[in-house]
Amino acid sequence: MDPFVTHIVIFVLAIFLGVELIQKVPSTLHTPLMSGSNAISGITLVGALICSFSPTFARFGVMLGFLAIIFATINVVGGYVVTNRMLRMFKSKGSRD
Amino acid sequence: MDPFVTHIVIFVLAIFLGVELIQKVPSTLHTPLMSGSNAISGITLVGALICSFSPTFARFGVMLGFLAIIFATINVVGGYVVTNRMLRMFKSKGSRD
Amino acid sequence: MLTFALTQTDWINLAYLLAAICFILGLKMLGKVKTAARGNAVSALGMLIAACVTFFVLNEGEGISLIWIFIAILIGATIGGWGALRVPMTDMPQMVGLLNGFGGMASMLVGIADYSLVASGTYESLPFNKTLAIGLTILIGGVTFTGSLVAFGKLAGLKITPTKPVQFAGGRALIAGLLVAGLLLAVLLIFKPHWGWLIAPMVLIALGLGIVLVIGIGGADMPVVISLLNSYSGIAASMAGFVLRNELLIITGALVGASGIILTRIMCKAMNRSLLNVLFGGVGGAVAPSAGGGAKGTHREASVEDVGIQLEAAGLVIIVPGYGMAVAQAQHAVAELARLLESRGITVKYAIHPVAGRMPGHMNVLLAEANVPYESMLDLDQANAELEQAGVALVIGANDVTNPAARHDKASPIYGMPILDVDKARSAIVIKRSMNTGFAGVENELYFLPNCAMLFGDAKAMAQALVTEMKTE
Amino acid sequence: MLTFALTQTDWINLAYLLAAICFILGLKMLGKVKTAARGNAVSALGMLIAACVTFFVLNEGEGISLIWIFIAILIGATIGGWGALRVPMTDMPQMVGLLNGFGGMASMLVGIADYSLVASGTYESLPFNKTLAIGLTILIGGVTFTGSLVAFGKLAGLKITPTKPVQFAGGRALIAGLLVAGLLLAVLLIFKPHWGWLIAPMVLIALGLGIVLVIGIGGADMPVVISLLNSYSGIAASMAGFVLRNELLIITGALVGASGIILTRIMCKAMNRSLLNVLFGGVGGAVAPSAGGGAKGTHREASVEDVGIQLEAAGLVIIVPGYGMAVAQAQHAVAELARLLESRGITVKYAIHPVAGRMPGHMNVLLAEANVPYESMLDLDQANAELEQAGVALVIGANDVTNPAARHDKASPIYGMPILDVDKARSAIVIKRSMNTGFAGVENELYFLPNCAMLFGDAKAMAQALVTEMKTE
Ligand SMILES: NC(=O)c1ccc[n+]([C@@H]2O[C@H](COP(=O)([O-])OP(=O)(O)OC[C@H]3O[C@@H](n4cnc5c(N)ncnc54)[C@H](OP(=O)(O)O)[C@@H]3O)[C@@H](O)[C@H]2O)c1
Ligand SMILES: NC(=O)c1ccc[n+]([C@@H]2O[C@H](COP(=O)([O-])OP(=O)(O)OC[C@H]3O[C@@H](n4cnc5c(N)ncnc54)[C@H](OP(=O)(O)O)[C@@H]3O)[C@@H](O)[C@H]2O)c1
Repeated sequence: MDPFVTHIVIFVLAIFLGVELIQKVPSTLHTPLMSGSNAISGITLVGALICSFSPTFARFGVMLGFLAIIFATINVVGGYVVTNRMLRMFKSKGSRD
Repeated sequence: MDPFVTHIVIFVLAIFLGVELIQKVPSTLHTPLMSGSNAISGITLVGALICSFSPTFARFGVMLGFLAIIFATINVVGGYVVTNRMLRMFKSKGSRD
Repeated sequence: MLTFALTQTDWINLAYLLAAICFILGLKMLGKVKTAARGNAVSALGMLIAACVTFFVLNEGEGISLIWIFIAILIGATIGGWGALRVPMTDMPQMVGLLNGFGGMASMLVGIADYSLVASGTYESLPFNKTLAIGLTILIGGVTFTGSLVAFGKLAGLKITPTKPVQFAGGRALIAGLLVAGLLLAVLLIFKPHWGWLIAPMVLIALGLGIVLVIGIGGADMPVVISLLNSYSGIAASMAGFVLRNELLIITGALVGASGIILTRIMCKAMNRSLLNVLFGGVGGAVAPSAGGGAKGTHREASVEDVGIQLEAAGLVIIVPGYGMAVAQAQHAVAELARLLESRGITVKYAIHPVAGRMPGHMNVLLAEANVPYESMLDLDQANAELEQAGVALVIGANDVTNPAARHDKASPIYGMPILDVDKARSAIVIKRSMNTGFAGVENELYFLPNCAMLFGDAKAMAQALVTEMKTE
Repeated sequence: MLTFALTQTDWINLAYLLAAICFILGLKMLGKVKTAARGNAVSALGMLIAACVTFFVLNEGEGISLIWIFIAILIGATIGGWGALRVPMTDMPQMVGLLNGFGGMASMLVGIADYSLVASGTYESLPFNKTLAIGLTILIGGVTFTGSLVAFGKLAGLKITPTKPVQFAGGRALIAGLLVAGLLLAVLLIFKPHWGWLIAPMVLIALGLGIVLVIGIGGADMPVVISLLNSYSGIAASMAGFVLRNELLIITGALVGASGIILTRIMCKAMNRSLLNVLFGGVGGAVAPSAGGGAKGTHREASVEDVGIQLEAAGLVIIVPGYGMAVAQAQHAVAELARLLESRGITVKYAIHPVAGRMPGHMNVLLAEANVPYESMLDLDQANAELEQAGVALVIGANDVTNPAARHDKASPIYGMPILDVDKARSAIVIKRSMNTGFAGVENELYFLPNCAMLFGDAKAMAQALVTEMKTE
């Protein structure tokens, strides 16, 4: 059975969830949140990995997968480090409530 | 392929969504909300319908399905009507913001 | 060439998705006053879509004929619709409890039916996740059914279900035992899917568990219990979805299950209780008349004439209704009194405590029934801001929600609950039948304050007496 | 007998679910100050799980060897990590833009790679949903890539990407044309899945579209644009999930896509703009020096000594930082000035407008870098409550966020934006280089008020001059 419709269901649920998750964010956090969720969108790394190791061997496709891994990893690693640096700034000083 | 794990995924997403949907409900709405979501849980009516019309004919199972339809329909129809009656009370008078 | 392959099943599933979206939007809208009525309609639309679409699934099967299905739906719709239209507003909580029980029963039956439908001798190959789901559907559905029935009975005042918490030696052990036994049977069914005889004891245990779980809880806590059981019935429907491999049931059941738990928590918080305390605290119910007020001081009694005079002299009267007004069905008489006062230029407002009465929104529903305009109902914060300016705070059948001990007496069981500051009004008048305590079973310090006077009697009778008194003046 | 059948794929999918849960919790936690740092860690954990688990999928394939994969990861991690550690705090927005572009590029490559991997002559049987997903992945990924690069260039001040909105005749028609052409090609691919040559023009159109979409938007609006493109890159990842039939990608991409749109809307609201106005309004950028202040009245200039004396006489000084402070990198000098004042018994607080600077939280990040304690940063409401008591409001490189016209001048482009009421302080001192306008390109009424004085010069130089002045006194 083609799981397409089930995947649509999953997609719709995740969209609704994404909309509900983010509400009333203090403006201080806008940029870290943007950067943090940008890191998450680097999940496409998983797709790049799968492509690079596809059972059907095709030189061109695998090379693209290889490139995709590099780009996605930059996004993931850079994204998390940058976000962490920003958030550490707020954290290191004083108390917060 | 057994869709079990996919169904678990769907279940988890819906749980998270359910948690996020309900937040800061004014106490006036507690009872209508309870009753309205009770009506929604009558969705088991769909399950009852499917059972009653299962391709495998088994007298006992189908009779149970028949009973299940009755119970579920009471829940669904009663639930929506009751909720609607409660909400109409608030609605009919004055303005609200 | 183009494999534009959406099968009929695909289309049905897309329609189911549409129904699920209706439920999501409906639930969200039900949480806001402005959109609640529309939200209920959206969710009902989803249910309609879901039911209609299912008939397309059916044309492949050959179970009982469509005629019988329609008859079943007709029976259910008639009973449900008739009951829902006939029930008085004040009986809403038990009605919701009853309906919820039926939903749980339906899920349980679906679980059993599906098991018995695999009768073609293929039990042995039942995958573990299907037997697991069948077991959970039966257990949760059964608990929901009897639990809701007991809650219904307690609220409706049936003899066999005393409103008092019925607690007996070994009660908790019994609960634990039943729970463990039920789960064991469910696990056994996974390993021995062909042992059909396991179903019967599983059903009995679930039904028994529902009874013992709820019978030990006080009648006044039933709204919270019903909310919790509502969450259970959602989970039961979700499990039935796992049994039938139906995504709509899984999603919708999970939505109700999760949002129900959140609502339950919100309701507990409003009463300043924990869910555990509600479930196992054995609090509340028809509290036995306590020793009276002597212990704390003396109270002052007022006559109907006294009260009439005081009301007429007040610029602002704030009415504080409580459970007693509901019991006495006094809302219409109270509203009439208010209109009479207003016609004499006195401002009248109502202070609605979130947990006054026995269900959330109880007072709002009653007063709305008596045509009290929405604008004159103050919530807790608004009321406390205005109470200090009030000439008279007229407490009608409310007790715990006005007890100043909640503010300062750490030993009091209601310590920490936000209350209506009736004691800060110029004078307070309390209408109730005696010095008996309310739901929490504690003395009310208010009654012994110098600015408080008691008017003893049934809430409805007293409100009517005040109306007559003012008219004849 | 017991078909306890969880395949390896099932376990992998359960692990993927765990990763998705980490992302959900992480996103939620990132929205609250208290939990934001932990939220980022939770989400990083999810990514680690996802990546590790994927290697189990791989042992079935026979693509490029694991070694090459590890090399690719190493290259990416080195570049990403090195860049992220090296970039100065003030360049964060462009860094995020760049990273986001890479994510979009990766998704686009995944789409192309998957298409070219079906090279075994089975194109004809590609189901429509797969070709559809491939087309959308390429289009959205491509737009994200070049759009983010242009945004990066504008923020980094690269020559080829002028910060001014570059608008030309037929610009919108070009956008519409490219969009339609791209979608047509995607539809064509559905019907002719074996027409591999369609991919190349699709890629080119997507890349072109990204450029023309963003080049017409002013440099100062880039944070909003990046937030929007971040949402796009989520959708692109989700589409790649449809291509690969991977639930984790679908879920995670959709989460980012949806939350990104919400965040974008929140950011637009804080600037009192609509998203459409940001995308097509052509507002902002390096605003050409306007006619100067003559039109509105005369301003008063102050010397460093004047200002020093005023500051020392004030009981409470509120510093209002803006974009100019960021440009001049004056935060350390400002913080030093504040500490100096505090050592003389003067209370110093910072009033942070939500859209001061060029990215949300810009000022918070800069001041935190200069070790300003979190407690002395006031948000808009707190600041406006305290500004009336302030002896001196010291505006450093801020302009629009202090313009009283936003409160009353309906003709002003910033009308309706909540502002810091600097004009209500006893006296206001503004440090900037000239009478030039700020981001919105409008005159600031504040400068012509009698209680306002200008101190012209670079923000950093002036802050240092004030420090020297006060030390030498
Ligand atoms: N709203 C909810 O969702 C909910 C749910 C569960 C529990 N509760 C609890 O219920 C309590 C509600 O507080 P409350 O102040 O509304 O009620 P209460 O504290 O229970 O007091 C009600 C009072 O009404 C009097 N009364 C009873 N019948 C009457 C009649 N016919 N005429 C006149 N008076 C009559 C009783 O005194 P006499 O016997 O002297 O007449 C009693 O003291 C709180 O403790 C709350 O936590 C609320
Ligand atoms: N925060 C965000 O997310 C965001 C995003 C997009 C747009 N915006 C917009 O950006 C604006 C932000 O307001 P703002 O008050 O912070 O900034 P602004 O209105 O743009 O004004 C900045 C001022 O700083 C001065 N300046 C520039 N370089 C300087 C230097 N080296 N030393 C001293 N002064 C210098 C400039 O005047 P001189 O040239 O005379 O020195 C200019 O008037 C708002 O309109 C907002 O809507 C914000």
